[in-house]
Formats: sequence, C-alpha cells, structure tokens
Amino acid sequence: MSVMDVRSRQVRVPRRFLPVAATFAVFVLTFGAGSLRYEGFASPQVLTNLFVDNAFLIVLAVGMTFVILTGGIDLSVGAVAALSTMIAAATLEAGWPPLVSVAAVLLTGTCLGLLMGLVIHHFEVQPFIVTLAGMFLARGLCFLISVESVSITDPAFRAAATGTLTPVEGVTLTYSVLIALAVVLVAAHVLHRTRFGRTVYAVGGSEASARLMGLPTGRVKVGVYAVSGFCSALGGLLFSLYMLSGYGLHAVGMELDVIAAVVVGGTLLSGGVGYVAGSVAGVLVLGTVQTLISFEGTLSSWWTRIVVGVLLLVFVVFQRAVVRRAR
Amino acid sequence: GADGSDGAGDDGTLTLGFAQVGAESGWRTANTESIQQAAEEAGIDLQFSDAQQKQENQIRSIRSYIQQDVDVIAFSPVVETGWDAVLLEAQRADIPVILTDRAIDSEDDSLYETFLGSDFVEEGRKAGRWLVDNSDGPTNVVELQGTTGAAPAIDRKEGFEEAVSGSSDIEVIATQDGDFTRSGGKEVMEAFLNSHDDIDVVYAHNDDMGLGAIEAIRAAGLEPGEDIRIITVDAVRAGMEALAEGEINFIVECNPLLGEQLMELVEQVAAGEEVTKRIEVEETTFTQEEAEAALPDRQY
Amino acid sequence: MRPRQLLRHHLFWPIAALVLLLVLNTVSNPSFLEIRLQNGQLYGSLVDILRNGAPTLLIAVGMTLVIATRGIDLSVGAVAAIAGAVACTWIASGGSAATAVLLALGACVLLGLWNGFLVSVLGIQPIIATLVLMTAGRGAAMLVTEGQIITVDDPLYHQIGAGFLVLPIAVLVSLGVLVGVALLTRGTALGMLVESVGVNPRASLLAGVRSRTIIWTVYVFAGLCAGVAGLMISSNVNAADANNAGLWIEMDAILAVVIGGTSLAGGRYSLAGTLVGALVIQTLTTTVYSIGVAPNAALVFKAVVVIAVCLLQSPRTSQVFGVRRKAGPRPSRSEEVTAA
Amino acid sequence: MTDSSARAAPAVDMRGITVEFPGVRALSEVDFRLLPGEVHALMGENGAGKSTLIKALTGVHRPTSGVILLHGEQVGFGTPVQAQDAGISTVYQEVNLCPNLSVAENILLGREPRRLGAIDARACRARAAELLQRIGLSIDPASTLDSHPIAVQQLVAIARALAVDARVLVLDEPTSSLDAGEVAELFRIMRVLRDDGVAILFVSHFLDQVYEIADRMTVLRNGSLVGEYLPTETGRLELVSAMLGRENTVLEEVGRRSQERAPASVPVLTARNLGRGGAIAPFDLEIHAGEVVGLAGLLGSGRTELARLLFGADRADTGGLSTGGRPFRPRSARSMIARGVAFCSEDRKAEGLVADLSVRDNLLLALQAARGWARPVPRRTADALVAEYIGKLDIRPADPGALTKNLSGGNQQKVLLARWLITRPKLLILDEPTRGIDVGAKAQIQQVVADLAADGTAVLFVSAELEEVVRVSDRVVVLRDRHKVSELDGADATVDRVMASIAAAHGEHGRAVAS
Ligand SMILES: Nc1ncnc2c1ncn2[C@@H]1O[C@H](COP(=O)(O)OP(=O)(O)OP(=O)(O)O)[C@@H](O)[C@H]1O
Ligand SMILES: Nc1ncnc2c1ncn2[C@@H]1O[C@H](COP(=O)(O)OP(=O)(O)OP(=O)(O)O)[C@@H](O)[C@H]1O
Ligand SMILES: [Mg+2]
Ligand SMILES: [Mg+2]
Repeated sequence: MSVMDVRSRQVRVPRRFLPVAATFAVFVLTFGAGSLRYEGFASPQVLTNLFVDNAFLIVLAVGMTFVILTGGIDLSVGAVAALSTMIAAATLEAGWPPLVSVAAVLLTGTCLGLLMGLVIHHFEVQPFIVTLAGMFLARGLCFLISVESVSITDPAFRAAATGTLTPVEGVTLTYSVLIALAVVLVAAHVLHRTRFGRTVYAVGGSEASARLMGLPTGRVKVGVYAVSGFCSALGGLLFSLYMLSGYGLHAVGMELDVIAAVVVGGTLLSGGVGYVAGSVAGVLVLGTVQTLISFEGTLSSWWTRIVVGVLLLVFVVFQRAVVRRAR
Repeated sequence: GADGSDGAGDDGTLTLGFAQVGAESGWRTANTESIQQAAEEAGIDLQFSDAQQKQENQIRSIRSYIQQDVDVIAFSPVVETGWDAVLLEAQRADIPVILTDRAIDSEDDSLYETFLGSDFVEEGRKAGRWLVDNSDGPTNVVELQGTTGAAPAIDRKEGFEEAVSGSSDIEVIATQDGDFTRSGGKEVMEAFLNSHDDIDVVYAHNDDMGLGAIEAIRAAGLEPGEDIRIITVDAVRAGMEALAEGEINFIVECNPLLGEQLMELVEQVAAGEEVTKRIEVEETTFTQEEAEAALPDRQY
Repeated sequence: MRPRQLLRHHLFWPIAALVLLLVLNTVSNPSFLEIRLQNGQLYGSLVDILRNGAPTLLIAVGMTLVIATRGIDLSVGAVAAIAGAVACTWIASGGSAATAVLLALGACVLLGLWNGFLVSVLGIQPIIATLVLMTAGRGAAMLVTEGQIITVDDPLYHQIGAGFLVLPIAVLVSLGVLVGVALLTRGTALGMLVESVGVNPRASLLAGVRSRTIIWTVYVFAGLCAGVAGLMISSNVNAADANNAGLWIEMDAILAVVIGGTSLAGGRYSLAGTLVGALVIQTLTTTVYSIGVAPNAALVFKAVVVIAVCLLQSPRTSQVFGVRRKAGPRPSRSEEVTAA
Repeated sequence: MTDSSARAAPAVDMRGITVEFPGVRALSEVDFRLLPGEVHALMGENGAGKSTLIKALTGVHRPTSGVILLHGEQVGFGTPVQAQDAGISTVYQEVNLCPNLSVAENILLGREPRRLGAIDARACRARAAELLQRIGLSIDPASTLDSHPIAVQQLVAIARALAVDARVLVLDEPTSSLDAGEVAELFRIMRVLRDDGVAILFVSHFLDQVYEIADRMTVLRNGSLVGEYLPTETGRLELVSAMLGRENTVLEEVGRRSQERAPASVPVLTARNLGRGGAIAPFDLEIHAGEVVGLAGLLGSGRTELARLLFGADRADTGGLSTGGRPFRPRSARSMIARGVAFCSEDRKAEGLVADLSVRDNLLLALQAARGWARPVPRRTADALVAEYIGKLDIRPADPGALTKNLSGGNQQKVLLARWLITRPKLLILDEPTRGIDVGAKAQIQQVVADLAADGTAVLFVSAELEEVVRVSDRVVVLRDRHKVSELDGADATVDRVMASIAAAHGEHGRAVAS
C-alpha cells in the first residue's frame, strides 16, 4: 500500500492553452469572413498592416500581461506611452542625439513603473488607484512639457519611421514590427524560462502562498510594474515612430484597449492564468475589427462604436463557449 | 489588391476615402452630414470612417484606403503633427490627399494637394475685435477654453489675445479648460462666478460652452447677455437661437458645411488639376440682429 | 488612546484631504465658505460642489455594491449618456418629462440586466463584460440623438439636475439613495450576502447563497443609478450630449469608492467612505477650476492629491509613523496569510 | 523534563518568544528547543499557538520579544525567504501552494534547475518526478494543482519541502487528511531524514502518530509553554491533560452507537445509479433518518466526489436522487439545501469559509442564505445562536466579531461545521469534518454527530481516519477506484473488515476504472 495510484482526470487538449487557441481561432475566422466580404481584404499586406498598425499595442499588451498575471492592473500605460512620445519629441527638438533621447524615454518609463510598483508593494495601496494616479501624473507631465503636439523632425527617427522592409514581394513592414515581435519573444522567454517569470504566475495564483513558499514576491510585484513601465515607454517610442510626433492627448483610453486585448487573449484578471501569445492574438483580433470597419466604409460614427462593442462581445462569448465546452 | 477597385475607376465613378475625426460635437456631425450629402449629390463613392478622436485610428483608416486603392483621400486631422509617414505612403501609391477643417504641421507640403478649412486664429481675432469695438471702460473677461492642446483652442485663444492686446481696458482675468462641452462650460463658469464677482464678458471657444455658461449665469441670478456679455465661436443652431434671444451677444461663425467645396476639389484633384494650397471656407460673424435674420434658413 | 484611534480610522485621511482642499479654497477665495439663502434656495460654492458631485456620488453608490461583489462596471458613463439621450429625445419630440424619465430609467434597467447577464450567467469577466457596453452604449446614445446635441426646454425636467428644494434636488436624490442603500443593505442581510459573494464566491454558492441573483441585482442597480445620474447631467445643462455626457465618470466613481476604503478585490464595503471619496473628487475638480491651477498642471495636482490620500491611508504608513509600537508584529502583511 | 536535550547543540533554540496580534497575545514567553536528528512533536489544543510558533520561527510573524538561535547563532528572519535560505524547510498547515500552477512547478518554484540562466524544463520534469516518486505519489507532474484533492495537495507540499536539503524540516499538520498508507510512507521518509541528522518539527492532533514517530514532545496551552515530555515516559492520559489543562479528561471517545437502526423508515435521500464520468462510477445509496453512514476508502477513491454529487456541488451525468419517494436531478447546491441537505466541504479555505467576514457572519451565512436576503435573522435569535454554537463547539477566541481568517485552523473547521448545524438539516454531509481538530474537540464533534443522529438527522460521514469512520457510523460504504464496492453493516463494520474490503483484489469488480 506504499505506492498510491492517484489518477488525474484525463486531459484531452492541454486545457490551459484553450483560451489562447480559441482567440487565434476567432482571429482566423474573422479574417476569413472579412476576406469573403471585402475585395482586397485577403491580401498579405492587410495582414501585415495588422502588425504595422498595432506594433505599439502589442508591446503595451506584453507589459500589461505581466502585471495582470500577478493579479494587478496598470491603467497608466496609455498615459506613459503619451509621455514617451512627448519626451522623445521634446528632447529631439532640443537637439539631443536620438539614442540619448531613446534612453531617456525608456528610463523615464521604467522609473515611473518602478515607482508605482514600490508604492503598490510597500504601502499596500491598490494597483488600480496607484496606476490611475500614475496616469494622471503622466498626462499632466505631458502638458507641462507642451500643450501642443510637437513634430519629430530628427532624420534618424524619420528614417526609422518611414523605412520599410520587403521580406516578400508585395509585403512591406516597418522596423516597429520587428521590435514588437522581439519583445514578445523575450517576454515569453522571461515568463516561462526564468524564475522571475514563474514567480509572476505564482504571485497571481496565490500571493500569500507564494510568500510562504519563500519566493521573492515583493521584488516580483515591483518588477512587473517596472516591466510594464518599460514596455509602455517602448510602446510609446514605437507610437512616436508611427505618428512622428509627441502629444499629450496621444493614446487616450488606450489602457482599456490594451486590457481588452489581454483579456480577449484569455488572461484572467484575477491573475495567474494567461500567455503573451494570447495577448498578441487579442491585439490582432481588435486590429481586425478596426480594419473591418475601415473596409466597410459606410458606418456612421455611432454605428462604428456599436459594431466595435458587438464584435468584442461576440469574441468574448465565443471564447467563453469554447473554454466551457472543453471543461 | 490593386485590381479590386480598378473597377470603380472604370465605370467613371470616383471613390473618396474620408477619415473623419469623430462625432464629438454637433458641429462635427453637421460637417459629416454635409460631406455625405455632397458626395451623394456629386455621384462620388464615399468610403467613410470615424476615428473616435484617435489619431492612430485615423492613420489606420488612411492605410486601409491606400489598400483599397481609392482615388482621393480626404481627412480632418485630429492633431496637426505626425502625418508624414502615412502621407508618404499615399504619395507612393499615387493617391492625392486633401485636408479639411484642420491643417497639418509638416515641412513637406507636397504631401497634400490642398487644405480646405477655417482659420481658427482669425476666428479668435474676429471675436476680439468685436469686443474691442463694443466696450468702453474697464472690461473683465473670463475665457472658457476648448480642450487643452486642441488646435482650435490654441488658435482661438491666440487670435483673441492678439486682438484685445491693443486695448488697455480689456483684461482676461481667468481662463480655464471647459472641454468644449456644455457641462464643462457650466461647471467652470460656476467656479468663476464664485471666485470673481466682477465678470463683464465671457469668451467661449465654442457655442456649447457658452450655452453651459448661460445656465450657470442664470442660476446665479444674473441675466446672460445683459449683466454678463457672451461671445462664442461656431454658430450652431442652439447657439444661434440663444443669440437671437439675446442671451449671447456675438458669435463668430465656423462653417462646417464644406461638403460641396470638398467634392469640387476632389473632382479637380482626381482629374490632375492644380489647386491652391489653402482654401478658406466662407465664414461670417453674427450679431443678435443678424442671427434673427439668418435663423430661418440655417441648415444646422 | 482616543486621538490614536481617530488617526487609525479608515476615513481619517480622506476627510483630512477634504478639509485641506476646502481650506485651500478658502485661503484663495475668502468667500468660498459663504452660503446664502436666496429665494429659499441655498447658494454658494459648497452647494455647487455638492450639486456637481451628485451624479458621481450616485454612480459611486451603485459602483460600491458592484465592487463589493468583486466586479466593476465600466459602462456607467455610457449608460448615463443613454439615459440623457433617451429622455431628451423624447421630450424634444413632444413627450412629457415624466414619461421621458420612466422611459430612460427603463432603458437603464435593461442595460443593467444585460451587464448582469454577461457577468453572472455567461461568466464573462466584469471588466470586459461592461467594456462592451461602454463602447457600444455610447454609440447607442449617439444613435438615439443622431449625433446631435439635443437641447430641451422643459421646466419640470430641468428640476432633476438644477432644481432646488432648499438644497439642490440632485443632491437630495443622491443622498437619499445613499441612505436608502445603507439602510437596505445593513438593515437586511443583503449587505452580508453581497460581501460574502465578493470574498469567496465558491464558498457562498455552496452555502446556498443566490450568488447569481445577487450579482445580477447589483449590476441592475448600478445601471439604474447611472441612469438617474445621466438624467441629472443632461437636465443640468438642458441638453443631451451623447458623446460627452458622463465621459470618464466611471473612473471618478471607482476612484471615489476606493478612496473611501472599499477594496477592488471585493468583500467589505463602506458607503460612508464612498460619500467622502466622491466629495474629495468633486472638491478637487472645483478647486482646480476656482483657484486657477493652470489647466496643464491640473492633472498633476490631481495625481498628487490622490496618491497622498492613498499613501496616508495605507496601514503601512501608520505603522511607520505615529502609531509605532515597540517592534510589534506586522499585522497588515501577515493578516493575509490565513492563520493556521 | 529530561536532560537528553543537553547532549547535542540545538538546531533551533527559541527563547522567551512572545507574539502579539492586535488585541490577541498568541504566544507568551515560550521556550522551544529542537535538536538535530530528532522528531519533535509540538502539541496543543486548537488555537494553542503551534502554528504561530512555527511562523515566528520561519519569519512570517516577527515576535514582539524573544530570541531565536539557529545552530547557535542568533537570527531574526524578516521573511520566509530568509528562513528558507538559512536551511529551514516548512510545510505550513493550510496547503500553501499555487493552485494555478502545475504540480511540478509547485514543487520546484524558486529552485528550478537552470541552464545558462534559463530554466531547464527537462531537468525540472525529471526532478519533480523523482520527488513525487520519493513520497510514493504517482500523479502527472504536469497536471495543475487544483485538479487534485486536498490530500494530494498536502503530499505535493511535502514533496516540495523535501526538495531542498534542509537541516530543519517543519511539518505543520501534514497528515491531517492523509490515510494510513500515506502516513506510513511519510514516516518512513521522516525516519530516514532524522537518521541523517535533520531536525524535524512535527505537528499533529493524532496521538497514535505522535507516539509512533516523535522522540520528544513539547506541549503548548493558551500560548504558553506547558512542558517538554518524552513519549516513552509519558502516558497518553497525562499528555492529554497537559494539553487541555484538566485532570482526568474523558479520553474515551464516543463509542459505536449502540441503538438499533431505526426500523426501515423512509430514506431521507436515495441515490439511484448516480454517477459522473471520470469522478465516480454510478452507485446506489440510501440514507435513513437517524443514521450515520460512513464513507471509507483510500486517497482518491472517490469519497469526496460521491459526497459532492449527492449535494449537487458537481453535476451528475447519470442517475438521480429522490427524497421521500419523489425523484429529481440535483441541479444546484441551493436546491439541495432547500431539501434539507447540508454539505461541509473538505477544502475549507477555498469552498468553506468566507475568510474576510466575521465569525458571526460565517456562522449565520447558510441560515441567512436559506431565508433569503429580505428576512434577516432577528438580531436576538442570531446572537443567541452564535453564542450557543461558539459555546457548544468551543470556538476560540469566543468573539463573534473576530475575522475568520485570523482563527486557528481547527477553530476555522469548527466554524464551518457550526454553520451547517445551525441550519438543522435533515441530511448532513460531512467531508473530513475533523481535519485539524484537536483530541478534545474531536471527541466533541463525534459526540455532536451522535447527538444529531439521535435527534433523527441523517449524517454522511467522510474521513481519512478509518477508525473514526467505523466508530461513528452505523453503516460503512467502502469505495475503491471510484467504485462503490461494498456496504458493511452492524457487526460487519469493523476496521478490519473495512480494510479487507478496501484491499480486496482488483479483479473483484472487473469493469473497474470506468474513465
Ligand atoms: N493573523 C492573526 N491575527 C489575529 N490573531 C491570530 C492571527 N493568527 C493567529 N491568531 C490567533 O492566535 C492564536 C493561536 O493560533 P495558531 O494558529 O497558532 O493555533 P494552533 O495551535 O496552530 O491551532 P490549530 O491546532 O487549530 O491549528 C489563535 O487564538 C488565533 O486566533
Ligand atoms: N477537479 C478535478 N479535476 C481533475 N481531477 C480531479 C478533480 N477533482 C478530483 N480529481 C481526481 O479525482 C480523484 C478522486 O478525488 P476525491 O476527492 O473524490 O478523492 P477522495 O476519495 O475524497 O480522497 P481524499 O481523501 O483525498 O478526499 C483524485 O485522484 C483526483 O486526482
Ligand atoms: Mg495550527
Ligand atoms: Mg476527500
């Protein structure tokens, strides 16, 4: 009787990948539907444009994934991205070398994130509030720098922004896409192949347990906000390449888009469950919605909003259904 | 997807891709309707998208118009800067671009064919000039600004300041962001009324804030238009009605009805004609008497 | 002992912040605290703060219950816009104010039912479930008004947001709802059941609590509150602005709830805290307007105040300053660890 | 007191430890010494302060006063990380693992083998499998933790504690939901470690286990040290009276209920062909009023699953239930509660207590839920009920306003039990109701069960402790491999017979393992 035979329930498809798989399925389906409905939709360039137009969102979503995995939330990402565009534009205008300017942006973003993380962890203030205050702060700082939008005229930035790659005939993509994809790969590696990443999941699963298990929960909780801050800054830089300008009202409400993308990608807001791949899929789904609407071309302003909401709903319900069926 | 819309060109109809800012005000809605109606009348195929006040959405729409290979692209830029990359793309795809309503700030003006819209600074100046002409003695002005950082807000403020700077009597004693909305205007005005008891004139960057201010003034037991004079910009219907009733004293028009002018331009540009870089929309100003006369046949 | 207890009360710092803001206003404008009675109506800055804060307070009350069940409702702003749009469009097309109000509130109940359905029946995460309505709802409101700002001129309707019964009617309504909810939830078992669902939904379900119905109900109630708030907002300016009415009010409401000491993780809630929180938020806004903080710096100012209140309120801070005992155990952190 | 302690330098020496929580002094001036190469049992009633002492040692709580010496050096851990780094490996009382992660991840969290800075997945799998093997647990290391019952989770926590070469091993009630087989396995490992010189601190409420494994015992009472004892020199009665602070306690546990079973009354609940794929094969079961039915079986035999199906906590695939002859399908927990069935889950943390609410609210929750929100239990009645059950089950602290999460494990269990007693159900399903309950209270709870049955309540009693099941039950249902294999009645229901039934050859039910 010394060896117990405790069989676990049969696992058919790895259950934890289901939400991600479901999101990818939704993406493929919508894209397919778009291709049937609209001429010119089924081109590789339209697909590539999803990445080109959403590179910054992907980077922000990666950072947000870290935070949400620990059970936190970061409402400051949009504002920090806007601040990044502003700092980049302002410093470049002041004649800083582009690299220094980039470093300044990344440093500021990371520091802001770090600061919020420290407050959240050491003072035990709810992340929602701290990052909401962080959002006010970052937006306010934008306006302190300048209330108007500032153009980026630096040749290096312009070259990076307008430069394109043509890996295949008829498909052009920007450097931003490569950066975003690199960020995704690094993030996936960090989450699954480092102790930091494992601890992120552990904290999301049960912070009290993680602490009793002797994991450095404090460091990780602060760390994810720093990661998110860094990603917001990097996303902001990509955004400033996309727009070639800095403006305090850039990326208003983007935090909600990012959260939506992450959640549509199957990550639970309660923490502990989710993958960056899911977040990427989430961004692609939301991007497809926008593309569909542009191709439709007859929607009035209000119908645009209604359709965005309804499609979001359809995705979430579909995903729920898939995940539930599999249970 | 080039062959997709060649068909559109073949049967002679033009396709116009129009990327609207959003539907943030009655003015904007009138602007949208004017464009839609004019396109229909001119027999132009309109691909319309609404960016919900987000520049990235607008850029995305323009990209998709390039993908759809429309004949002309027009848009009202959300902000002045940051259009170079996408406009370059349009240029490479040989699609002419027309700006409406708001200008862009780019060194390379070959990126667009023409800009059709109002001169916000001039609107501010008109408001200021009227005040200078119509005030004697010390005049304390409070200013209800549009959304911080928005081009009309900046320009209308600048123009107004420029025009009143000559007069030593006129002083702007407070200025605050009222977000272009009625409730914003009302709330800010309430605060002004509580902290200043010597307000003579309200200058609001749009009608809606002015209408909100009227509510606040009335609630404070004062007579809008009499005790405190009100100057606004836009001339939407509700504003004009208030003007006719004597609650507003002066409105500078900012005309949203540029659909017809736009369609003409689209046809010219598509035909490869050379057009001037800057085309101003016809705009006027209204006093109370003029408003009464104009109201019956205002379209919006 | 007494002052120390006072210092530890969870509402001490929010109230302190409120007082400080009022002092700041009074210093910059000595007539700030003045309240005069004019035609049987109270009038003054303080009354304005109350009146402008009424919609936020009302929404925050609904939000408090939603948050207590571990949920969140992002759609309240859009629902408020819909309420205003429906009512004003109805009045503008010749309907009476009373039917307009009923119609609008009916619509809001439906929207609340919808949110509740998504959350409690389909089990969609609240933030996303309500994000759907946040996006689509504003579109629906604009659909109703066709993108126009609908101006109405109905004296009865105007009463809701701008009328007075000594105090502004909007204030009376919000406070009435607050007190009503407090009495209802604390006088019956509702409050306890709501908290229990928020703390441990699974255990509550197994204990026989109708979690689904409770969750459904709080979303309907939040929708209704948002509807009334929407009527106040539109009636205050006699117009329905579908695009801007109630924009970002959900954030203010959530902020108010959290400043008041209710945790977003669900469970115990404090309606008194929500009241204080809403007042802090509104006073902050008014302060920005009236002491003329430059619009550019206004957001920074807001951030600083919010963070300061939260930091001071944090149990960790009171441990570091003031109430320090000789190297006692650190209860706050270890409290989470279930005693074994 | 003995002087054997003087021989070796203690691995852990805690002196004058006092721990205070707001309003509560959990430990006062406690001395405790743990020697290398011994198994030292920490004994005491529920709430005596055992877990608190452990948490003070491992840096979870910082003592108000007192010093801790580890191998002769003074230490003051601020966090569990530091304690762990100093070579103290701990299994805390409540399973403290991450339910969302896999078994393997839970075992290795924070100490994964790495290559080039990255976690080496293959090495992880191998290491986890090896550790599971070591405690004799054959589950898929890649399965998520929350797919396993509490007992398995407890074993995983032990496997985790064994993953490091610690010189001090702390086990806080590791055996509370294990049955004899696993306990034997655990003890075998503990002996090996002890012989290697590891100092082991062991907490258990099972006197048999303590006498079997412990070399020394320290008794706490009400947060104070009572004394140190040697099992060889101290009788059980003496130990128990040291723990309870009363002379001549009735150690005699509740005897087998002698009355004859109520003659063929209408069953309170009848299950026909009830089953759920992958959980439990279809079974028939009748429970009569005034009867205690015990469920016996090994870990993972499906006892919990059976109980959950009866309550409607999980949905059945086949069959149905009937009460009073009227058949129905269990739809939800609520519908079963309405029929007078109550269920006390084995997982009190996740499925039982509402940790952030007060003891009072927790006690009244089920009753209130049944009445609906609009009819609050009248204040006076509520106060009386709460006071009555706090007294009856001796819940400590006896403060209705205390937050449930701050109670000791055993007291939390009592709160959960009392919640259901208050509702006066017709059928009470108790899944491991005595988990983590001290000796005195265990007898008390068994008495409560007997009293309930005498009053005509039907009870379904599930426990990992076979003796207990046999003692309290009129009838024992035996489960094996998710099948109901036999029902033992009256004189047949002895520990030996039940054991035999559990151990019977697999061939006996050929269709085994339906899933
Ligand atoms: N975080 C806390 N806050 C307040 N009181 C606490 C806290 N943790 C424990 N206590 C109290 O300290 C006392 C000792 O609890 P402890 O958990 O150490 O008991 P125990 O001996 O482990 O009991 P059991 O056998 O039931 O596990 C109890 O009265 C408990 O209520
Ligand atoms: N949610 C689940 N998903 C997958 N497998 C499960 C789940 N719940 C239980 N199991 C498996 O079902 C088996 C039976 O579990 P059950 O809890 O019924 O056992 P038990 O006889 O009550 O034993 P215990 O003494 O552990 O309570 C366990 O081996 C477990 O691995
Ligand atoms: Mg304990
Ligand atoms: Mg079990």
